[in-house]
Amino acid sequence: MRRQIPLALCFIAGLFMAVQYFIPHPAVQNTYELLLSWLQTLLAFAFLLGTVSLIRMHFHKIRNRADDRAFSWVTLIGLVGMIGLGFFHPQHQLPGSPFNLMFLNVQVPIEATMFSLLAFYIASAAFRAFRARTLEATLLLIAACIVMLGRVPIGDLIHESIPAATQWILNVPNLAAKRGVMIGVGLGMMATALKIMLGIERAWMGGSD
Amino acid sequence: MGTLIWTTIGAILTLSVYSFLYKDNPFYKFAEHLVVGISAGYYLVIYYYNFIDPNVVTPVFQLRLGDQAIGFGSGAWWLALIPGLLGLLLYTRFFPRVAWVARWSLGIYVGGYAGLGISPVMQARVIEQIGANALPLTSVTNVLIVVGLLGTLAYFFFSMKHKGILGALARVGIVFLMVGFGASFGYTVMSRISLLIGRVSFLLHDWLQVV
Amino acid sequence: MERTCVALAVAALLTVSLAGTAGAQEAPVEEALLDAAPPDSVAPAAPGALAARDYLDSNDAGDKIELDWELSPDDGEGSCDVVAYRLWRSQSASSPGELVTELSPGQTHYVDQNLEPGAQYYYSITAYDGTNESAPIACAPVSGRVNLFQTTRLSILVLMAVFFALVLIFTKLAERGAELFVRRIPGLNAIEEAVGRATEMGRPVLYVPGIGEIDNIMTIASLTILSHVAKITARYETPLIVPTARAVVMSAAEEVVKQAYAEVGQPDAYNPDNIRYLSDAQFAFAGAVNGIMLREKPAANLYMGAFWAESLLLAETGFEAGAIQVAGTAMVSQLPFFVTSCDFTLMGEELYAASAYLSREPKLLGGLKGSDWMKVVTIALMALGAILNFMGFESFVNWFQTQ
Amino acid sequence: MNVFEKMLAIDRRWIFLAIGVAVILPFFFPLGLPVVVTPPVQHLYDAVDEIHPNDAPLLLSIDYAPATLPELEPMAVAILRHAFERDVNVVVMTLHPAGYGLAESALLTVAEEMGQEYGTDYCFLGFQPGTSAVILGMGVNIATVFPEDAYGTPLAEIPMMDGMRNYDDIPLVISLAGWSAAEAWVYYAYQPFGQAVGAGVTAVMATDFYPYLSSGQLVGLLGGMRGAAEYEVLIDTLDKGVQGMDSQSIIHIMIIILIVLGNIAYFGARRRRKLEETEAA
Repeated sequence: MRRQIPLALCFIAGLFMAVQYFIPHPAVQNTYELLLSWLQTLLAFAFLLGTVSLIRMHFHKIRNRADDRAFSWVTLIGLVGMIGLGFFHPQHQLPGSPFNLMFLNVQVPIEATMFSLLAFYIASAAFRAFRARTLEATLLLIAACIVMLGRVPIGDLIHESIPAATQWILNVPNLAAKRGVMIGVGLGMMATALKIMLGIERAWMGGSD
Repeated sequence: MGTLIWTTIGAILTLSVYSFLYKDNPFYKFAEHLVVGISAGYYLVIYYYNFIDPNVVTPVFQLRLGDQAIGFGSGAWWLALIPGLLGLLLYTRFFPRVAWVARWSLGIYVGGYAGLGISPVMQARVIEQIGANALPLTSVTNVLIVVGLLGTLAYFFFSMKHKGILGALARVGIVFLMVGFGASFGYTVMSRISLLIGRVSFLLHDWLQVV
Repeated sequence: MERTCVALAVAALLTVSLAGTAGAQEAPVEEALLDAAPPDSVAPAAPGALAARDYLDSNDAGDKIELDWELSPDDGEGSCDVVAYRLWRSQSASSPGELVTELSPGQTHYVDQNLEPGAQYYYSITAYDGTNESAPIACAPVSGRVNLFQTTRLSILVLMAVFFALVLIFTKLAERGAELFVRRIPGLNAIEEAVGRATEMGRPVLYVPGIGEIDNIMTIASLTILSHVAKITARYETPLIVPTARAVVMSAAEEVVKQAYAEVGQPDAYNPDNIRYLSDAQFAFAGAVNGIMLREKPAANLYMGAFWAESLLLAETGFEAGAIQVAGTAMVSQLPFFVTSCDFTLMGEELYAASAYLSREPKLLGGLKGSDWMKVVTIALMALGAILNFMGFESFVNWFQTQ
Repeated sequence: MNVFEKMLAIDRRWIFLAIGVAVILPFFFPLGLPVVVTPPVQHLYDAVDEIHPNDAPLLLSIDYAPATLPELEPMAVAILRHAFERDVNVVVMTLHPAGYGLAESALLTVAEEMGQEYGTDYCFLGFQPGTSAVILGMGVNIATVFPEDAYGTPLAEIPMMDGMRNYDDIPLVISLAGWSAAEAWVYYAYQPFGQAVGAGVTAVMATDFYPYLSSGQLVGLLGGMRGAAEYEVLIDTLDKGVQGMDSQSIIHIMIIILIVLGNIAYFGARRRRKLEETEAA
């Protein structure tokens, strides 16, 4: 009851989704679209679940008087405010609506800036990690340097063959390696997917009973 | 004026995040906690209006599924109850005694996506690779690609110890892998820096308007 | 004939350029042609034979019809006044039905879409000069056939059958208790050393299961590894922090860890507050994890699962915080960053291999062995394809060009 | 602790500082490092250059989101400048929900700068959800997908859009995207309708697009900020792209120097340690 039903549902849903790929018949395709919309809806509900846990966690911190509980307030206020703007402001998606302004001027800048931290980290990583300790490490280092040079105008100035070398590295060794990894990864994914459908791999159910 | 205020807010938050490069500090903490809250709220609204509302709420309250494609005859509004129900089941996990019921929805979700993945993965990652790698060994390039591919696959072959020919091949594979990694690393630098340039130009051009 | 046509074309271009210089709005060539051509009451000659057939030999839902026709003698030559072909569609032979679309001169092909599968359609086409329409050219009624199997995807089905057969055979063998050899994956020792180190230093272990959803295969593999790690930390009574970016992953992780702690007889050591949902937003999540690294100072950071651009953000901050780091992902694009910035990395398939290996459940090894031998099959197919291509039989490789 | 060990132990915040400076300086003192134009960019430029002025318009699909704006907006600006410079009509649309504001601002800024008139020289269709469906639909009839422009004016009432039916009236489509939209244009506009398509994508995506170039499915390609820079060189109005390339060049070189220094320090320190060990023994 507690494990059989979910496993059965898992198998049926999986089997249908795998098979529909080969059947262009509208009855099947429409059912597929319906099921897909269900999965997306489930995702949305699951997201709501996350928000609930988020709220619980921060309430916890505030109740337990954690040192940085002030920041928990920041999170909660941001969350509630955004929901308010979204649901109680008509046409919240329109450009210029408070909801959209908050998105564009608070969320986007912070996320974009966090993303751009990578520019600094990629440099520090290169400095400390690119050591010609072994043959492999040396090759990695050399490939990286050539490609870096080949990407910028100054590379062409240093030597006109650098861009060509860059393309070659990308199109031959890089391609071969990527394809190898892709095939292996692909097989691993399919095997795991099959095991999930057959209920051999049930980590997603968690443990207990 | 309004825009200036908004830009200033964006700029202050931008600087707060960059302050993390020096060390963790209250400004960063503020930005970090703020974006967690804001983004949660944002996605909640977006998900509701894009999935829950059209797939559950609207059809159920109007007692019909509009032009929503349905396998077994249109107008079956009650079908919209199913995703709603499955969605609500997820919340049983807050009630330990019935928590296991959440697995029903989870089963459909995990199984559905597992099945959905299989065929496209087989197509994109295996079948098309076979087509692309069926290369006659007539040029140095082809030989290198084939050797590199064999080596990489050998490296990922777990059924035997890496000794003898397999060991040698695996060694070749690791070499190709490392060159590939180096290339992608160097290749990514540019786009990461572009992001930084974007932020800097936001600060100097859009906000301070000094350039 | 030819000459007049050229003249008209020139006149047309003139009007266009004039219109352009005169700053008038866009003047379509057709209209220009009209201006140039003496307005007549003579309809253009009808286009040549119209042929309609089921699109893709209906390897589709049968809702598309493909049409071909021959140009009207007055298109581009003759009286040179065809400005459009009008395509008509009807459910009955008697009426011309509705206008499907107008097509520019010189076109001889069109695919009509969103039709009712299996229904009979009567198509006819006319040449149009802006005022007069030629006599319609009709063709035999046609209908789109609904198909039950997409033949262009046969190769996928066949290889899937082969692969799954292999997996199931090895799984059965394992169940029968056959000894399946799988070489130990080096990364596993690294994981255990990292956890051990954290224990010595009396600091927590951080386990990030990626930012993939629970439906992501890497996330599933990561959960299996998590349960292994949880058992070790439970034994050593080392705190285990698991930040997640997905609610469902969090609840699964809770179950897994709770279970693991129970199994090694340390149910009380399990602390639910350490399994956290941070944020679905990629960089909000990364930012929050960075915060944990610097504030709770874990001594071992394990990144296992699906990672995107945040990989380097985490790994570099972790290094700065002085943690020993082990990563594992099948995200090809992120491997370079983990490989360079972590102490050890499970590359690509090793992630799945590790999870199968660790679960100690022989059944799970079936998938690993199946994948291994499928690699051999794949290589054989490539070699065969190469040889056949070389000898000029391309049909074999083309069979793999699916849609 | 000798010089090598000091180098190894350097606080990485100095590196961060150096990167920051290297990015900011070119904004004030552009180096104007020469940018060599590569064939893919040249081809796209030529394709735009062949469009008749004040005739069938260029369709520019601005499909980028805020995250990829820095790489792709300079492309949009350069292409728009080029088109308007030659009095080529331009229709702008977007397939990305977050692209609406970005596309609009890029278009209006350049149009104003070049003194173009809405409705006769350019037009903004706005956003339509459903990428592939939109592209396919426009191949049959644009007016069914975009009955009116972004501001609610029926297409028939917009002079330059009047009489536009489908891709037969569009000499060239260019998609600027940091996601699969550019591919969608190839699959759903080029494949079924033979529509000429060009693309501008992020530097990371660029390599995946080279196959489309060689197979002729794309007329031209702009890859990342460098693509934009090359286009700016072609229309000789240097802007953010070229400016960005200065920072790019400096930082790329800087990182390489860092790697070299890092290795010198590493081996220096190691040699020193070896020596000490031998002395100890």
